[in-house]
Amino acid sequence: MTYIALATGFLLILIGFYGALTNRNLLRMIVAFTIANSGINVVIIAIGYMHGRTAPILDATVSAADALTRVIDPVPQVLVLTAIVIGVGVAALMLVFAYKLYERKGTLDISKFAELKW
Amino acid sequence: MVNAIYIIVAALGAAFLLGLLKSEKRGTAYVITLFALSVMTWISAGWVWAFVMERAAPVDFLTGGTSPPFSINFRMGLPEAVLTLLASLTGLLSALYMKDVLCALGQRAMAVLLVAVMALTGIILTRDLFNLFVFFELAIISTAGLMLLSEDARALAAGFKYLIVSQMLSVFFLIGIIFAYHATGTLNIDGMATASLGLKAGGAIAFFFLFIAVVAELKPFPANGWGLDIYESAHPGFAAIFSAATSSAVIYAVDKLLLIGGAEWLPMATGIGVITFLAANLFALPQTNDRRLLGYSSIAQTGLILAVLGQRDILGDNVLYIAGGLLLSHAIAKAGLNWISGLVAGRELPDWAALRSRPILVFAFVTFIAMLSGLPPFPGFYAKWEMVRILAGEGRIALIGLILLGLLIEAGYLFRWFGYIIKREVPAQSVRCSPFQISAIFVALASGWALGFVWGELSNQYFGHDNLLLAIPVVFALTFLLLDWLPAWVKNSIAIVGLSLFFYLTFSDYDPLRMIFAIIFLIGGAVILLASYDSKGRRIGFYPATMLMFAGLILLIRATDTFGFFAAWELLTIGSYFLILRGKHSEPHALSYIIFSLGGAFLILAGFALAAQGAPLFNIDALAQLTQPLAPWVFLLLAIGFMTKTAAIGLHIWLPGAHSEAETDVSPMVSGILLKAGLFGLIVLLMTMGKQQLYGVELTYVMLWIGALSALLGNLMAIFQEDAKRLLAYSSIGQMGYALFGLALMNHLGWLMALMFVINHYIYKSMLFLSAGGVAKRTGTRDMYRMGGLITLMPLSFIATLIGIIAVSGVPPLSGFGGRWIFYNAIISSEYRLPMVIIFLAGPIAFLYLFRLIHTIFLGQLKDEYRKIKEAPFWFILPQMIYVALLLAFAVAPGVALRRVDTYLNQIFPGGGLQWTGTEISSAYGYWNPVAIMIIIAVIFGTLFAWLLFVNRKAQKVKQFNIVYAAERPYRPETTHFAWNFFAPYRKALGFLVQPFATRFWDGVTNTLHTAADISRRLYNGNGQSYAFHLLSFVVIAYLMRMGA
Amino acid sequence: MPFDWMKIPYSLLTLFIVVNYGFFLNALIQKMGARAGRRYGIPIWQNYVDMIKNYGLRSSITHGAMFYLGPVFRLSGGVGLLLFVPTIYGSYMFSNLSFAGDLILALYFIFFGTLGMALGAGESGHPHAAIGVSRGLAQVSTAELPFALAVFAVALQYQTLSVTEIVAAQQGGFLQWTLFTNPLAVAAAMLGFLGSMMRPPFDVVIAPQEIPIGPPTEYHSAYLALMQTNRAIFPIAKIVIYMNLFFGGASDWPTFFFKVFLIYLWSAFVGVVFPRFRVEQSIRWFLIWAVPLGILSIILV
Amino acid sequence: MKDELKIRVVKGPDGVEFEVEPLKDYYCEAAPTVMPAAYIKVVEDLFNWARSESIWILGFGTGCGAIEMRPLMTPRFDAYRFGVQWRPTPRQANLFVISGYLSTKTLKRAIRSYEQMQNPKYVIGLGSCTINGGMYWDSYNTIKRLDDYLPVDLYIAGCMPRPEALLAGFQDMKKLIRAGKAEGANLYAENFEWYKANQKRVIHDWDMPDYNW
Amino acid sequence: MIKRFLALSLLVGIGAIFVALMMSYEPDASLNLTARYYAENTASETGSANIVTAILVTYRGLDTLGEVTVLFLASSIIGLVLSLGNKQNTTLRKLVPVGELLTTGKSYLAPIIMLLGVYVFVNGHLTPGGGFQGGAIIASGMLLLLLSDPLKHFSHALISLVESLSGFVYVSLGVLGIVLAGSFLDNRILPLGDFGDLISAGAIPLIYSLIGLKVGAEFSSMLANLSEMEDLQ
Repeated sequence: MTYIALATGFLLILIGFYGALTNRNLLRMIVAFTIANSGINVVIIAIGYMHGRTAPILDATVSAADALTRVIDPVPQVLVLTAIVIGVGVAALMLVFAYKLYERKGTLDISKFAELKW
Repeated sequence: MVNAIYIIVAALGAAFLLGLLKSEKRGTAYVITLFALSVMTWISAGWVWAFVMERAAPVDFLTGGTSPPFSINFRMGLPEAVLTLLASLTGLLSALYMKDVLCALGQRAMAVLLVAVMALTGIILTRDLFNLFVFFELAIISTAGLMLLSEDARALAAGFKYLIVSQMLSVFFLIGIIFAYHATGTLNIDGMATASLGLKAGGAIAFFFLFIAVVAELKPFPANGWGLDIYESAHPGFAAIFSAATSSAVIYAVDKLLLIGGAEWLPMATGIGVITFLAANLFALPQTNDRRLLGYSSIAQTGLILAVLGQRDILGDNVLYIAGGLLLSHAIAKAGLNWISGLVAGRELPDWAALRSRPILVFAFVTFIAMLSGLPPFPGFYAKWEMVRILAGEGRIALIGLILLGLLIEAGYLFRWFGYIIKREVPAQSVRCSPFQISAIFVALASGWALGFVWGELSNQYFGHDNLLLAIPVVFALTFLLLDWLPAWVKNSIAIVGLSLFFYLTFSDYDPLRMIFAIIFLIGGAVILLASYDSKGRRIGFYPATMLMFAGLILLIRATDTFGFFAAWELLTIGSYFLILRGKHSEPHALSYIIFSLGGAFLILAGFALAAQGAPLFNIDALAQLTQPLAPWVFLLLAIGFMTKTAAIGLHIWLPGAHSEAETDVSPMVSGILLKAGLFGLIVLLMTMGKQQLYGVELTYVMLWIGALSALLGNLMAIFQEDAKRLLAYSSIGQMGYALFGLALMNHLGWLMALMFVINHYIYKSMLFLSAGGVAKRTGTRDMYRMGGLITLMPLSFIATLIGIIAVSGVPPLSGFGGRWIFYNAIISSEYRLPMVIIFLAGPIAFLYLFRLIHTIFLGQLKDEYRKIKEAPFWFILPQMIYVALLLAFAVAPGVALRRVDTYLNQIFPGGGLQWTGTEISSAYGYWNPVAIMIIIAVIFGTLFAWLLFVNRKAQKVKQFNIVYAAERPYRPETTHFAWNFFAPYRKALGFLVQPFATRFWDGVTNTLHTAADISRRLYNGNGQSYAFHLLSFVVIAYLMRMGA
Repeated sequence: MPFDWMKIPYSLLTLFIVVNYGFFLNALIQKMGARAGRRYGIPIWQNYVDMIKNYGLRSSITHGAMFYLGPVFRLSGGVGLLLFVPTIYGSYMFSNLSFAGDLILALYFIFFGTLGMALGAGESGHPHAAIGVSRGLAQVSTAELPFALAVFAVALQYQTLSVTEIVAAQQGGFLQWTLFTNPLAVAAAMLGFLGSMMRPPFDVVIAPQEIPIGPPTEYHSAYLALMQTNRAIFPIAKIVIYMNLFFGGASDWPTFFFKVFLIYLWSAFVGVVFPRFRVEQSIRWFLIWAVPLGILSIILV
Repeated sequence: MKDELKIRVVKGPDGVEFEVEPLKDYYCEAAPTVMPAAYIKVVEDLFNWARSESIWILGFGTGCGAIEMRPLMTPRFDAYRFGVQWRPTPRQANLFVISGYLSTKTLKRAIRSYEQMQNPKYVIGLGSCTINGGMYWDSYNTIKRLDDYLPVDLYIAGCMPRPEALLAGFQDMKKLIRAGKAEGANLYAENFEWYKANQKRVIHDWDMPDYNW
Repeated sequence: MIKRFLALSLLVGIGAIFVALMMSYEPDASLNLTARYYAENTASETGSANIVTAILVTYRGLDTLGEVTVLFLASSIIGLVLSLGNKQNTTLRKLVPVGELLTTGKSYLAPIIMLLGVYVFVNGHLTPGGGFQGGAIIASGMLLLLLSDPLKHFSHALISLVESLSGFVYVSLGVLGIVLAGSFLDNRILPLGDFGDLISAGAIPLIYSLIGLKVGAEFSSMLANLSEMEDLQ
């Protein structure tokens, strides 16, 4: 189970990277990165998963006393939350940049924005 | 002390607060921003104070009510305090600097700036891995945001490229974090370190990802194209933050990570660092855009620091001192340079000539590039010294070589740039700057010097070296910076008095050998400075440079340990470089001078470091105790280093240009005095280490050959010069060859001869350079064939030249003969026959160029345009006449100077000295009597002259065209003066010997470097996608290398 | 060897003898050259007459101070060179002023006159003078080389730089002469000797029809007379060094006259046989033929 | 006047312009003076003897007669044995042999060379052309009487005179010198104005100072 | 083609590293050191039922602060970019009128969505969800409003006020933690209350609500800005 999730996550990352490496369109690149981000989120969650356990919320079913044996690792969950938000922030930022770049040159082709080089 | 979290709080609070303000209230917003940054600065400064002055212990600050590893904690120690101070101060100054932009863009921009600085302090302070990631992301996003501050439209694309790369890095970082967490069960950095991540399953790969993600932020080669774009297009105020603060913070993050990874990852850090350092510096060579150049330099510097961090296994606690020195130097210098770049309108390097309108900015620029190049008295210098010392002690020679090579290349382009500033045409658009901007630069400047002092003190405290900024000669030299507003003649008087006074106060300190050098450096310098009275106005920059050179010279002979020696060596190199650069067309020559000198200096550094074997304080005399197999290598390095300064053949190509293009009163200084520094180095070297053998080759024997070839080829090349000062410069190469030869003979008389050459060469070369300089000043040209017939107009210059050439050529009765006589006596007892032949060949050749010098300038036909010129200025003539008197005196009584040295040399080479009976001087082989020679020649000459006067009493004085001309008359003086290509037949016969092989070789080296750099930097094709490719390749390659290792 | 006042008259005596012998020898060699061309040649006293005439010319011109001093330098160089070397071995009277210095002094003093003359010629402003000087310096710099090498080989051989001691070492039969103990050095020196005597094939310096007549183009009257006097002294002085170094010196005047004559004859002999070299040719000639001999002699000592 | 002798304005290295007048600035303007003989008779006699026994000829061939001078250096005639030599420069020569006809063009050079010789100096006119123009008596371009332009001490008649005649001429010249009668240089100095006037009459492009030192 | 091949080969390399990482992965059998601490002590130390929330707001509160700051930054930068655009030619687009269904639906749905958002972040310490989730839900409500009326202009001042004020209070609460409870972002500045109550777990609900407001405001501001940016074309 975990391995499948991990593999999925890694595959998503690789797909995202492949998309980012082969698509010249800025928006497609951004989407590709979003895919990669999802991939890493999957990986993080998968690492935290423990077979046969439940979410780390103490309620009627899981009391504070048996939390130790009943809940999965909460830390990756925390991390993934932060990672998602950061991913969103960066994605939004990239969109804005893409928009401004399009405004400037009327194209979304990344190879057209190579004035700075060497 | 204040909780370090308040640094974060202040920034964030202010940033959020800014949103509450109406968008019109930009002034208030700006004040709040400044206030927040000031608070951050103040808190960090408080901590720095606490750690430095009160020796406080590092403190952990907790969050979330639990202790680590279960919650995030901040740690404040000395490095953190210094770095947060650096980050927040840079932020504050940049905010000041960017006042206009920030106010124009409004509070959002200010908030972004605040968050950026906050993120950097967070990176520095946090001890939690994921928290580090968060701050990293904050830094990345705010960096991208701050790119919008730039007026450059291309900045957007640069920001986007950066985001692409950072997206990939985030992925790697997160993979690393989560697997590291999985392996160790903690996110705390210290926790991970104790859990030894690397040993856990998957730990190594997890760490690999962590490491790569953070290191990639340092813009390692080749995954750094995006960084350059940012540097090039960002607003300079922000580029300063990016370069100074961001790099520092990330480096510290790497340092923290290395704590987790442990020693096995250190080689990788070093490898990446060194490759980046070299590649970035190499690529910077063909760079013409100033900001991109700065970017390359920043990347290089961070690479260097990364490499140093990678050496922490052997650097131990010193890593703080070394990496800190390098880091702070880099940060201050880069911040300053970026700020300055905002004041310059043009983006090409030569446009920086605009700075000339503001000397303070030029001074700031010099300070900054000196800091970057690791020159004294800045922290980088101390760091460089200690680093090389320790590395050499551990036998990491290859690393030293690579680092020094990189430093040399960096110094090359930085000083080339400085050359543009000083020498290129001032562009139409002048420097515009507000008081805020100036003050930011000024703070950087002041802190640069202050840090120089601090590092000097630390060096004193930990390693027992002297603080260079407390050395009296250096202080004296630096005082001239403050006195630069005075008229030149006042400063000149102060300088002369200073030199003389220093000699008067210290002359009892020197042994006879050093006495000779002390006299030449101090008194000789004072005499040459007499000529400087001729210049009018304020002569900005001349005196600090001159006195810095003299400070270096005098510290050189006073140095007892290798550190002092090397520091003095670098000081005199810089001082003289500035001096040489003052010449009208000296830009390329000054550059090749500084590159060769620094190259030589680095060899010396390596040699000393190798010799010390890690000992912090190494006495020069202890060189004598070195044994095989180390000793010959040390000898080799030092000898080549010193021979660079004496312009031994092959390493000589910097000399002709540097000496001939220098100002009139500078040429004698650099030729008559500065060259002796190299000889002094050689003397010290040979005195302590004596003869050394490498693979069965006697090294002094090789030096003998080099000396002989220098003498021959230097003289030969001098023959074919049309430029008077160039001719003299080449002649110096030959003369130094003689001296080198004498030293390499390694016997009593050889050394005596070398010292005689030291004295003689000082006197006559100074005199000839002054004379030629005076003529050049009056005629406005240095081409000898354009002159001619000046004897009647400039009789005193003629007399000086005449006496000079008689002395140089060694014709009795003048003092040059003494040198030759000792020389013959020295070689007669030596076993080396073949090099002797070469040096024989060199002897008569000296005549050729000397005659040419005097003939084509003073004799022959006077040209139309020079019919009305006057004798050289009084202040040029005065020292020349002093030299004439000195030469005559020294010719009659060489014993005054030599006798004590002769006795002293008995300590080094017992026996084989001279006998001094009355006025006669004799050796085991021959004898001479200078007084008798002088009297006899004077009597014969006088008698004959009187006789001719009597016979010829009615001679009709005729004019220049009254010559027999095959029954015709001369057409014009230009066609009648036989001067150009004077020794054409000689060129036909022996011209093949003076093919510029060395020049071609070094040209080839630089061209290869340039071409290689120019081709390979096309890697950075500007396409963000390519940069992603680079990054992934970097990851894969690094992984493969890691696995391979 | 301390100085005493009697040295002065003794030196003047040497000078007197050598000047006269020089005038005689110059004329004799010239006459021998003429005879080789089937001419009768000049009267043996012709050089005296020429000198007197030149002193007797009524007018003279001067191009300036250095022009004036040139011949003085020249003759001082000749006289000094002669006096710095002991003429007759073992004789106090004719040891001249050699107490002032050794072989090295003599070697370097050779250039005194050359330099002064070159400067004087330079100030005359005549391009031919400058061309002559250029040629002369270029040629002499390589012609002196084999000589210097040979001299040093001799100094190494005898481990002294004192002329008297070198001569002393060669006493006891002609087989002790350097000529036989170190023939390579002598060969090198004698080839170099040709170059310094301004005779064919090495007389391109004064090439009379091409650059009439090189450095002294502008010299006349008393200047020329001084230089003529030098022409009498200088070759002899130089030959004395050769004689002392390579041919066992002379312990009395007849031997002196004979040896000097023979050495002088060597250059005259070559001179009448060979045509003229260009400068670069003679440079190459010395470097190819004479210098290797000198190097060999130094290495083999 | 030739361009190179015209007054020209030159700019010095300091930027100040000034005039250069070649004839004044580059040439000595002094006129020749009469040089007295040695004060003591015996000395002058000795000098005259030496002058006569050491005749240095200026080796310029000014006309076709020069062809007859070359054999004098050969073994057949060998003038050297009489103390006669050829010098390549006027400065060192005492005797100027005008060897045949003088065109006006060559006259200028002859005058210049003559003036550059040192006092005392002698002139021998070789061949009939120097006496009366000879076969060129009606040429517009040759001078007819050398004596009008330079003080001639001796003529050797003939067209051309044989080398033997030249040798005989030298011997006669020696006699003149020894007798103290060969004072052409002083004669020239005394009558400088007259000689110059004559010279300038035939030389139309006079482009040199009056006296060439 | 070459590019794709290069990309593929590089990714094969990266993938190989991933595979190596996966191969070495061994799932944990029991909670590790940190997780165990949280599982055991969260309830007693923070009084929060949702362990994730407790970690997020207190133990790793600094991360969260940073996270919020990331959004703040993003929205600030977007606003900055907008302000850089040339505002002169603000010509409004002619749009196809939105459908009746959407217009009506949104007026019913939007308040409920908003309310749901508030509920989610207020109960963050008890149930799954929290400030981020709630903020996102609020923002989705805003998105709905924007979809129904693309030309709608939100009050930037209000959004900005909410955004900044909540951020500022958040930071201030953190500082209060230092002052009152001894460390930054300590939730025990307020009484922990009864485990499982709405008003419990110290400052967690308060902070999480602030986060929810702030996130909602930030997302909204981003959306509004992006939409207005579109308008400018």
